[in-house]
Amino acid sequence: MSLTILNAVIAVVIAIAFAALNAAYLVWAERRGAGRIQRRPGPNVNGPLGLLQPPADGLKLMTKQLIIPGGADKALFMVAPVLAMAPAIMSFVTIPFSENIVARSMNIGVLMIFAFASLGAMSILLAGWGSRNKYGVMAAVRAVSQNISYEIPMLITVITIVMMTGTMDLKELVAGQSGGIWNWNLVPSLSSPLMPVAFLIFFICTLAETNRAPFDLGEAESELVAGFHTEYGSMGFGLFFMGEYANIVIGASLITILFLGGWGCPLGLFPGVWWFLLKIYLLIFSFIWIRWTFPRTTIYGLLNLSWKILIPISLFNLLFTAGLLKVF
Amino acid sequence: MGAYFSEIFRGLQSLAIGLGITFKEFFKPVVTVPYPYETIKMSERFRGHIELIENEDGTPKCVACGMCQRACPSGCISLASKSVKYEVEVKGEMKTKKKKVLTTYDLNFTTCSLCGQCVESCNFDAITFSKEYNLASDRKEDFHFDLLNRLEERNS
Amino acid sequence: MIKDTVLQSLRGLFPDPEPVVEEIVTEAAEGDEAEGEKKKPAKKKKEPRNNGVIEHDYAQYGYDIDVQLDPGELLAAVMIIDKAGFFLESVTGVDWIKEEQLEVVYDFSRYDFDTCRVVIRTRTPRAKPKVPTISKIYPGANWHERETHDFFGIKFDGHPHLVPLLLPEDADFHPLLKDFKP
Amino acid sequence: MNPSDTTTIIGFFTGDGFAGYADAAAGVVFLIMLATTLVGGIIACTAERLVRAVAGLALSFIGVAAIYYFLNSPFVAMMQLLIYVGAVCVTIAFAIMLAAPEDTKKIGPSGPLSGPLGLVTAGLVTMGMTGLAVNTTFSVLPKENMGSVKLIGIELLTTYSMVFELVSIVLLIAIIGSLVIARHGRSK
Amino acid sequence: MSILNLHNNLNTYLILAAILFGMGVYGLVTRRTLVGMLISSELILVASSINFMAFNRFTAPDPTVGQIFTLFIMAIAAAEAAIGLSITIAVYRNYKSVDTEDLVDLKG
Amino acid sequence: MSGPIHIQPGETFILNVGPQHPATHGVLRVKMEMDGEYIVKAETVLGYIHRMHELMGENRTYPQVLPNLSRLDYLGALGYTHGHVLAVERASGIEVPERAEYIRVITVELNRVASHLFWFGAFVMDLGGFTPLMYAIEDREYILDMLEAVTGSRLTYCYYRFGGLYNDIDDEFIDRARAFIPRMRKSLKKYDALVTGNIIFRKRLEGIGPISAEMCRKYGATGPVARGSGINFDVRKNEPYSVYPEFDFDVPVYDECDSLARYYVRMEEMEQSLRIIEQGLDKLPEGPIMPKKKPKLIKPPVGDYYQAVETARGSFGIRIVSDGTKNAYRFKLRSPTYSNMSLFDEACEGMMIMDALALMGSLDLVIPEIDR
Repeated sequence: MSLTILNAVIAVVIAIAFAALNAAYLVWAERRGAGRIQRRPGPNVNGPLGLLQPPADGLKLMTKQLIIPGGADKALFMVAPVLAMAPAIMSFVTIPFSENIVARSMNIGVLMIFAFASLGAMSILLAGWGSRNKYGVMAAVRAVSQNISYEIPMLITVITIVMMTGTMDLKELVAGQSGGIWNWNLVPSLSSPLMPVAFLIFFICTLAETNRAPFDLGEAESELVAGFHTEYGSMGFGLFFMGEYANIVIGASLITILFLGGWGCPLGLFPGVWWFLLKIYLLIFSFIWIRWTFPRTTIYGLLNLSWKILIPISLFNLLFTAGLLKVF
Repeated sequence: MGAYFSEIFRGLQSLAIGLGITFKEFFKPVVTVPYPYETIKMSERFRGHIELIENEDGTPKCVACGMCQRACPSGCISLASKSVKYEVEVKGEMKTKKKKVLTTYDLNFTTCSLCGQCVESCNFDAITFSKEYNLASDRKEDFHFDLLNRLEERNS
Repeated sequence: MIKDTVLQSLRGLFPDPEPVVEEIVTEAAEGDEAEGEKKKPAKKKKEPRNNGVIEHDYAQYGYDIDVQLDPGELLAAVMIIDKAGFFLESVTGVDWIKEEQLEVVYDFSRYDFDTCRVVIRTRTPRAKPKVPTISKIYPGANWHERETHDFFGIKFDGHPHLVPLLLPEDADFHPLLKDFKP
Repeated sequence: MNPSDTTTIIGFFTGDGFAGYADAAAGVVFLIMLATTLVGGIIACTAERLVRAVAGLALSFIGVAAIYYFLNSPFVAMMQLLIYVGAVCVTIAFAIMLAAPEDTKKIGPSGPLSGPLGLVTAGLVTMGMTGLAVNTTFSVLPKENMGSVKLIGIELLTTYSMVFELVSIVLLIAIIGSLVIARHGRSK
Repeated sequence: MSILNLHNNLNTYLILAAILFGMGVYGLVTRRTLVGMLISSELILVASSINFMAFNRFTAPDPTVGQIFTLFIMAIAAAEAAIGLSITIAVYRNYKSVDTEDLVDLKG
Repeated sequence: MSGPIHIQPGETFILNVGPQHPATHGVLRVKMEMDGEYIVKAETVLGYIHRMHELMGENRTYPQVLPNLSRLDYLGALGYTHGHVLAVERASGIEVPERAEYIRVITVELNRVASHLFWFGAFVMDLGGFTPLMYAIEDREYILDMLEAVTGSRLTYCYYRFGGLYNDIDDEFIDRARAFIPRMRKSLKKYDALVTGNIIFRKRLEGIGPISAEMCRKYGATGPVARGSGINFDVRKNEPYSVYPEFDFDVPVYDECDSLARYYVRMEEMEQSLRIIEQGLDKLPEGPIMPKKKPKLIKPPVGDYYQAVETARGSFGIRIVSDGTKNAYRFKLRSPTYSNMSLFDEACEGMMIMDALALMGSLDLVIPEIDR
């Protein structure tokens, strides 16, 4: 018990480093990817391929003055970015990158990730409200209603998988999918023929939960300026940014673990951390790709999608799978 | 019910088409010019700010008639001249003639709207457009061009 | 032809017996054209134009019907225009400083292919310019009238929100008046 | 004295190497979380601005979740985060935004006496309960109860299945009821 | 007993719960707004949950009963929050205030 | 999703969209009274870049005003200059050589395509899609390069002169324009697949921001806004000017009245413009680009002249009241977006802010042109 807490502390430190590094270079990847899609080079001046751009940006953000708006609630204004970043880092603790590389393997790993992810809504609310900005408040309300309504189909889908595999331990989830692509949860099996649909639902929900385009209503820059972080500059903004990208990595990891066999090789050979990283970065690339292709949805379109399409289908999937599991 | 699913299906299909297009574009070469490292050549007719044209002997062609000054909508050209006497040989005998010589030709580029009416109004083809476009400064004074000076600098 | 029907009903606005109006009108129009051709300096013609309806040559002026009337008859004329299905193109003013008058010009046009441009003018004394608003009939006139008020200081009676639109909120000058000194 | 209290402050220095340090670290984390809970609670019940009170409540709940973790029940700890922080606190903050937009109005105590009165009441209750807790001898089991998700699941669906169903009905009614109440007076 | 070993002591949890309960009572007495009272009542609920959890770990023969009770409390608390807040919003719509002293329609 | 909503008093708040806001594409301010996400009332505040072009028109000689006209609408500048030169030519009776008119039409239509392209990109960006803007700009750059090679400028062309043109087009321009047409058609297909077919895009525009034909008439909306409301009105067809009667082109009209209809109208207009350019290049006559005899000083005879042209944004009218001197006595600019924007206040009532901004985007605003 006690040992694990010390472990966890060390793991948190590593997770912070990993999250920060990931955030920095995902921004770079995002900008390069967007550039390629839009037929421009993207950042390419600082260092080879612009690889020194993220540290430069980070340095700039850190050295800038933190401006707190006059009417803002100072305490909440300062707390919100931390609250955005901290849960994301905590979630890293339980993600197994390979059989051995995991900070704290828990038997309820899935639940833990969702528990910490649910704190994100609180940080958005506090940021929007604390900065005393109408755009911020509107964006916060939007983002929270979005987060809450997409948590439902996401959890239902996870329950389907948990029901199938009988475990909430992320490591066991991956272990159950080892041995080649045909063992992945993504592939429909006799007892779960709707798995690709579940994957699609989970993927869409991940996009929505991480506030990524086309569901980035919380920071809809063309109508709400910058949404809940309108008033944030310097490292406050930096933390939100890092939190967002850390959430993306967590989302991609979760998809990989739940559906794509984790660190397993598609061919069943040499499983390892590289496969895991390859899968999550491919997923992240697809996030970037989607972001730069589609326009943004409306708030009611978003809620309609969740309540009228995703939740019924995922519920049906749950019942259907439960029935089939009983039969087979 | 059928409509419900067909709408979902068609929606997903349209999204996939969009993704396909951006994916194809992903592998096409970039079309932008990395500006400060590479510049493009301006076209023949590019209208930059104006420059004086010189004669063969290096003096400006301008006769200081002031047409450009009058044509300018924003009044950004100001020129001054003095008259000098000079001798020409007409039918064997030397005659003294007066002629205006340009002493200053100032272009206040801060108010210039680059319409090109000055060049058009010039009957002596004495001014032309420069092809310069890398003009940037944080001081207003940098855009008060003394064209006569620039002409000399160009010649030297 | 919509032009004829509109012409008919607009002429009905003027109480004078028609031939008289016609006479004055053609005179004025001819005078205009004659002067244009001869390029006479416009010295003599400083009398305010008489009220009435002029039929213009579209190719030369760009509009077909030119109506001048008193501010009092404006609403009646605009209602005729509205009934005939015209849309409001613009409202603007002209400062006739020599005649001590301000003119408000309303442009109307049609959406269909029965082309007919109607210009309605009304004059008001420069000292106390006041014209009824047509924003009740054409809500689009709201902005145009505010703009005209900005530039010329013409008061539009009954306008719901006559505050500066293009000029600063506290502007008390009217830049398009000919005696405006910045 | 609690029998399970085997490691003493001296044990921290003389303890068997790394494990001792680890225990100490766990203790420090526990203290931090205790402080978080209490500070959050104080903010929650005294802050003048309601949003701050909710933030304090969330902070307190995070601390409580950590305490549940120390009580060998990570499952309940996660549920605490998921339900209390992720749902209840967010809902309350949401409602504050909807119902009390003029947040600048500070909310003081309801009367001149209510502050001291509240303090006295709360103090008495706390004192009483603390005294009760300290002075009662509990028959502490020698074995720690380890929280097991599987066991909870089995219990929920066997022994407590009736309660489980009732709770779900209560939740359903709560959802419908709150929808009905909140939509009242609004045609859209 | 070491200060670093508090987490292995039942009394720590009971006292913590008592303090949280006291805070909840204090808030309930002093708060003027419905939302504030709701927040305080959540504190009280969580205090009782801590007690359940603590007894579950240290004294109960059944390793799950306390946890299950806590889970039920959570569910009830969530329901209570939802209902309470919808009432708050309804009250706000009618009275334009959530101050308990303004809601005095029945007070002669 | 808009509909009648009962507003509780005291529940609304004022939201200032602009003067600096990503959706206003310039310094426009809309004071919105909001009930949550719904707009209860909107009031547009203009004048942040008002430059009094009309007074400048009175203080400058006719040729000197030419550069001003390009600065009204920097995206479709040639259309506005076209209006001005046509008005002055009408007033002073200057004949224009046929070649010059053809070149004017070709360049105006190119400019219209460029303007619509930029609108397309900016509109999709308003809806949150960033990439189509870049593709649109790529095509637009091609047009701008072409026009720059001819006119010497990229945005504020100042290319037309009274009676003709500043300079003639060359074979290179013609080749490039010919190459542009198939390229643009291909691009339009790409946009169709990438944007028009996209379900998110359609869901955001279908039925959003309805503007009835009657409302258009009352507010004097013209251009694609009117044509998206089922009004078959295009100055090029209704009051033909220049050499437009020589061309065979259609006016796209959609009856849906929503933002998607306005989008379709503009997208189809690009195709029609390409047709006009194609025909213009085929028919382009030889000859001078300036009339043989042209008055040295332009002094239109006394009178009141009006000229309407169809710019990229609608019917642009210019009224010149001449007193026979070299300056105009009154120089009135009737800008299309001014009328189009004036209906926004009424149209956006009861809409959600996202939809209202989509509606605003579909009006194709260029703020300098509203403010003049």
